[in-house]
Amino acid sequence: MDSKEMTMREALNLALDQALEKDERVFLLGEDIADPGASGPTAGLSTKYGHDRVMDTPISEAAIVGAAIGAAIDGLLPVAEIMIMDFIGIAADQIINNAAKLRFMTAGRTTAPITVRTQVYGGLATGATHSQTLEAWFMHIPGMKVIVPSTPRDGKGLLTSAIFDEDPCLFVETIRLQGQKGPVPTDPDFAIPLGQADVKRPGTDVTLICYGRSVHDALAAAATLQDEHAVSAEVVDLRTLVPLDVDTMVSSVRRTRRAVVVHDAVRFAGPGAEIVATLQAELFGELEAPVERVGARFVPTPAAAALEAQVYPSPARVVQAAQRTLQSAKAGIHG
Amino acid sequence: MDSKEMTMREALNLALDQALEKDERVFLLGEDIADPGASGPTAGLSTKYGHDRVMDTPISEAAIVGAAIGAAIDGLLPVAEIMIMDFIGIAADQIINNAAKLRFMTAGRTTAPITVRTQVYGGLATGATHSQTLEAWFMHIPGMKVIVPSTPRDGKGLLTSAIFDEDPCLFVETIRLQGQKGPVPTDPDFAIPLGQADVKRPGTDVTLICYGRSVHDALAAAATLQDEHAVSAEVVDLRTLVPLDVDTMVSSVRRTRRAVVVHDAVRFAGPGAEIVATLQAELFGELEAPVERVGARFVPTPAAAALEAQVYPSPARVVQAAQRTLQSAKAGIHG
Amino acid sequence: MTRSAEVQRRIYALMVLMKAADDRLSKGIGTGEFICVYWPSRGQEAIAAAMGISLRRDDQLVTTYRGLHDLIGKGVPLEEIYGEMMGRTLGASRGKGGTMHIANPEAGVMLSTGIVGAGPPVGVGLAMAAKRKGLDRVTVVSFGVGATTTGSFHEAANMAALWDLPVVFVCQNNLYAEMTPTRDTMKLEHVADRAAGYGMPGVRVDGNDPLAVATALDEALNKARHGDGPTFVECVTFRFRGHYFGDRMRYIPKDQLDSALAADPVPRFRAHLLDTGVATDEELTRVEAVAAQQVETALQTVMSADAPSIDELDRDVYATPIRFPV
Amino acid sequence: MTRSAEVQRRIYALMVLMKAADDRLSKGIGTGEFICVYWPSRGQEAIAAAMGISLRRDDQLVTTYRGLHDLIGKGVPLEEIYGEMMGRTLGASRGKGGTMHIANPEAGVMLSTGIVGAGPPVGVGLAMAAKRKGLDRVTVVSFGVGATTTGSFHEAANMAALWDLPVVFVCQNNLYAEMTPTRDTMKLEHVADRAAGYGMPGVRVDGNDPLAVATALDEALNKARHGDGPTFVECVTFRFRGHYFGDRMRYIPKDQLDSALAADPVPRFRAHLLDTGVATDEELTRVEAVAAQQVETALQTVMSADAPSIDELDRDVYATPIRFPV
Ligand SMILES: Cc1ncc(C[n+]2csc(CCOP(=O)(O)OP(=O)(O)O)c2C)c(N)n1
Ligand SMILES: Cc1ncc(C[n+]2csc(CCOP(=O)(O)OP(=O)(O)O)c2C)c(N)n1
Ligand SMILES: [Mg+2]
Ligand SMILES: [Mg+2]
Repeated sequence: MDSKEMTMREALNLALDQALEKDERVFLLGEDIADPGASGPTAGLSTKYGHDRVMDTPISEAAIVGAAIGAAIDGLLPVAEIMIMDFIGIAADQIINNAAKLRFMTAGRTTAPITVRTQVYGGLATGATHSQTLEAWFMHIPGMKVIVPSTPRDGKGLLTSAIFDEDPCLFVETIRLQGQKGPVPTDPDFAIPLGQADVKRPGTDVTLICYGRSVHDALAAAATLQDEHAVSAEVVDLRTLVPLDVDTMVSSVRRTRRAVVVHDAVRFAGPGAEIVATLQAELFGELEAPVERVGARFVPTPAAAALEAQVYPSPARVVQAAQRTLQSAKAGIHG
Repeated sequence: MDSKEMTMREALNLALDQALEKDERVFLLGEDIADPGASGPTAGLSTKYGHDRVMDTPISEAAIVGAAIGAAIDGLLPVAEIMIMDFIGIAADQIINNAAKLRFMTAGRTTAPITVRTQVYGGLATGATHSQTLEAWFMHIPGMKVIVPSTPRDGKGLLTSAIFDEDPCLFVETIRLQGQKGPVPTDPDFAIPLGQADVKRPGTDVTLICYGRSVHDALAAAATLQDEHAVSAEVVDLRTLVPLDVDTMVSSVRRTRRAVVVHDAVRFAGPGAEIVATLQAELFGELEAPVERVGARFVPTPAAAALEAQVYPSPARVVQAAQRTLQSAKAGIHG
Repeated sequence: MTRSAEVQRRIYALMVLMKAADDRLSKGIGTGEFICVYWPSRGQEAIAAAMGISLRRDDQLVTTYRGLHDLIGKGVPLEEIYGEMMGRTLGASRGKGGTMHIANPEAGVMLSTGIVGAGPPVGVGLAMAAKRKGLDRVTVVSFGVGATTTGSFHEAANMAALWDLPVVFVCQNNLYAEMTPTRDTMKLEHVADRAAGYGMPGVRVDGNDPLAVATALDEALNKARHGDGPTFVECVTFRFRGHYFGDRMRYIPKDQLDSALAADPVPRFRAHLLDTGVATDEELTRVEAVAAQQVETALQTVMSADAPSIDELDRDVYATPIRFPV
Repeated sequence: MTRSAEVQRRIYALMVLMKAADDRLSKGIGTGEFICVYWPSRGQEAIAAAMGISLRRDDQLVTTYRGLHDLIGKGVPLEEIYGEMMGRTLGASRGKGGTMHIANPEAGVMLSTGIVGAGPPVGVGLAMAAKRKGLDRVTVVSFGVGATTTGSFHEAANMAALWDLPVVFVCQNNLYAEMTPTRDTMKLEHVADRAAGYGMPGVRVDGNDPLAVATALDEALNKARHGDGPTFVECVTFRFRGHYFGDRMRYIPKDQLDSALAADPVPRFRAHLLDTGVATDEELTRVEAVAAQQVETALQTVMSADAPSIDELDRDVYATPIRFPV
């Protein structure tokens, strides 16, 4: 397959572009997504497809998602943007009570195959209301799918799947990844099925389970573990949290007998909790150490850069957690 | 302490009544909470204290909570009601971005010690948008406290603590418990500290960890386990999810070496996941079986009563899960 | 606008069917014959009947939990409605959705919502779809005054006006939101005056007069259909049985209820038909008997239908069942 | 209403201080001297200066991320503002909140919010508190036009009007919401006309004329203070540096920007003061020099202050630290 080096932002743009190109049911709506104001993954698209396919909206998150739902009920494939994930609370009611439930509540007579793109803003010193990582909320809502890509290739392939998926999808982008580059298949038909984790680095001693930005922490940690500690870490990128690829993650940990879950969401009651709970059930008696979790500290995100840097996972914290699993002693809960 | 038999509804009413009586900073606001329309825990209070202390509002969940926050910043102690928990998405932004974060974001210069009372409506055949149990969302938000009482006594004691607590509290009531009776201390000073689990029944073979309505499923299951299977189950009622009383739950499971977590929230990415993740870390190598979870099925709640009855935990499902932990074999994840 | 005798008789037939359907539920639940949760529409029939004759079949409706009358007006078969309310396989959603969540896209009923205010944004999206597809279909969003105090309504109204969308907001002003008089929830005397704040026309009509409602609707529909944007139509009415079935209505002053009952739209329109010679007493009595019979038949069909089987539980959660989580 | 020379000079001093504070940030970030996130208020000084002289110290302010001018007007020390923006211990929140989240209750600044529309409900609650306490204090909620399309604004405006709360909604209409012209976000031409939909007065003033703004504010404050409820005050202005610092403003037509710059409220008010003989060029030049000096001193104090220590992280999450979870 033909492949081109591009940033995550460009890869997402390409996915949107090709979706708009090949299927006229697709349209985009959100705040500041049209030209000349747009600067994110939607830049250029309104110029190419017109402002009725790439629509700027008022600041009305609830109605943006609600309108997307209405259009989807009528057979369209809307991609709604919630600019920053911290604002998703405003649209939460439409997501959980309409989008996620319509198929069930109407026994399939109406469905809302919307895609909600949103972006985690953490790491920019913008403070607590512009830094949250809230995918755990939507994992807990039956009917929703939840996708968090880590590379430009995955971004393109997963966004394409999300747009054409028959279920409502929450697609979580990460601002700190938007500028990162990688090879991306240019074929418009390239898609990555939802629910398939990806082993980003094979290994034998410990499994690092991650998704989104944390994949890069895990890969950096794996390199350090190999180089400095002669530990072979396998990096499993979940790619989607719902559906969750339990098989891939369990079979990896069955081999390595040690696992660390890493994510930017706060650890307490976060996505990692579900993963740990699943692993301890599936692999009871087969683990050499408790499953470790590395997540954001349980505090509102501080604005001052020096403080903020202490909050999120880092390769160093992942290395430490992996080492704890290798000591095979009982680990504390405050990792 | 003087004690009176009363329903949960009456106990909550008494807590509100005494709070209004003893502290003029306390006031209530919400939809249909004033007389003559009120029928829940607020009934009678506007008649006693006036409509400026027990205020009916428009249907405006975001502004109800936002207004409570404003009043709390100014030193009052508002108790806001979100009639049914499914509507809390509408107020989610105010809860997570203002209430939970103000103390931190202003380094303590402003705080929002509000209490948000809400009610889980499941079990009434009202369908998927009037049945959700969403406390997991707010556990995941640093700055919030989360309280779910199971008995009239706890309801009164915990609500009193919540109202006067210096932090924002989400207080989750359960419609199926409102009519249940029990002894309640009438002393206005009676309060149950937040963060203390309660052993509702001592036992030695397996620990049933639960809160809210599930406590009654667990107690019924414990009775069955004792009577029909000669198994001694300890029932630990968490009472608050944040703060979470890790010590009580860990020390119980350390003794019994087996645990089942039970809640009405859907199991996937639910409160139980965090509890399991904590237990497996704290008690690695000390457990005889994987920690079991019994939660609601991962589906939107069906309306038809016969279907709905299949969704929530039941004493029978708790008994089965407990028995699985006692077989000491590897248990599946689909319990 | 004068309506033909035939249209007027159709209106009455719809009103009577709505009333009969409500009466029968009330009787059945009241006597313990069956159980279901229900938000009665009795008293609001004129509005729904006017929608019934003014909307085309391809026009769309978004309504609420208090939707019995609206659904009947839009042509949803009674079996589907009763079936859904009573949790039977022949319900609109095989009993999975329940009273508050009935949809029937073939009849144009795209959404019923239990969340106050959640309908208008979805109506906006449906209208956007019509516009994108070049259809001259209109989406009517029906709700109460209470809904107009939600942020969701505001965002949707603003968008509909901004984009000249083919939407008609039909506000069934029954003077209460649950147990709270709606005058205690807004400063404005007339909710129709909210429309000005969006730059859209707002009209207020007697919601107990189906002809007045139909006239207002026709104008609004016509505007919407021709690209001239949304209208807010306030229809003043009353709910005779309170908020939910079983509501004791202690919060409603007796004289208010009495005068509302005296303005009952069904006998009032009956009298109008007789007075104007559009129909004879005999004819109308026959219409009423037919309606009662139709309701009874539907009820009996529903009562003898099955409850949904357990395997419905995991169906329709996702398009394709996903192994985990379930 | 005519203002005394002293008041007019105070207004100018405030405007100049706001401008200098903004200019210095712009220069410092632009040259790489320091780093901070910042939503510039340059161009909107007249509104904030009018608030500065019209509000009592015990009146309260709820503002937004674009709050530099508002905060200065309400009397928040510059060190606290700069300190917070640059993440230093002497910031209003010791650097924990950041640019968007500055509060200083002693000066009456109760909330700055980064969530568009989240302020009005909180303002309503503050006003409810004043009413309950029998205080004649007013709460001013300041925001942009973009905020008026949020549901949150709607719910709050409805409540404020309903309960005759002592609130003034000050809408700083700078014609854009981020990169989107606000005329593309609403059908109404004038956002002040939204007020009618709540049953509250809406007025529109030249937001580049501090005397006009002050007159409108005084009337609104007076009404609010005397129990006559809220007012919506639209102040038409412009933001000269775009949405955030670094915004290239490619989406702003050149002639629009040019004519906005030509209407810059600071030189305009300066000219007014000279023309009307309220002050001499020398006096005003001195005021400007003082402002620049004050800004420079504040900046240097902030730049030499510490970043917050790591133990700030777990402080102020809860009133009393809770052992778990942390
Ligand atoms: C968001 C939300 N808040 C509260 C409720 C509870 N509730 C159900 S109906 C209702 C009153 C609605 O009044 P109105 O809009 O006038 O409609 P009506 O019931 O009179 O038809 C309320 C408060 C709800 N369903 N959704
Ligand atoms: C709820 C929400 N949606 C979107 C944003 C992103 N955002 C920040 S400022 C802004 C524009 C606000 O425009 P306006 O209200 O006119 O205020 P101005 O910035 O012009 O002062 C947007 C969309 C946000 N902060 N909050
Ligand atoms: Mg009503
Ligand atoms: Mg603006």
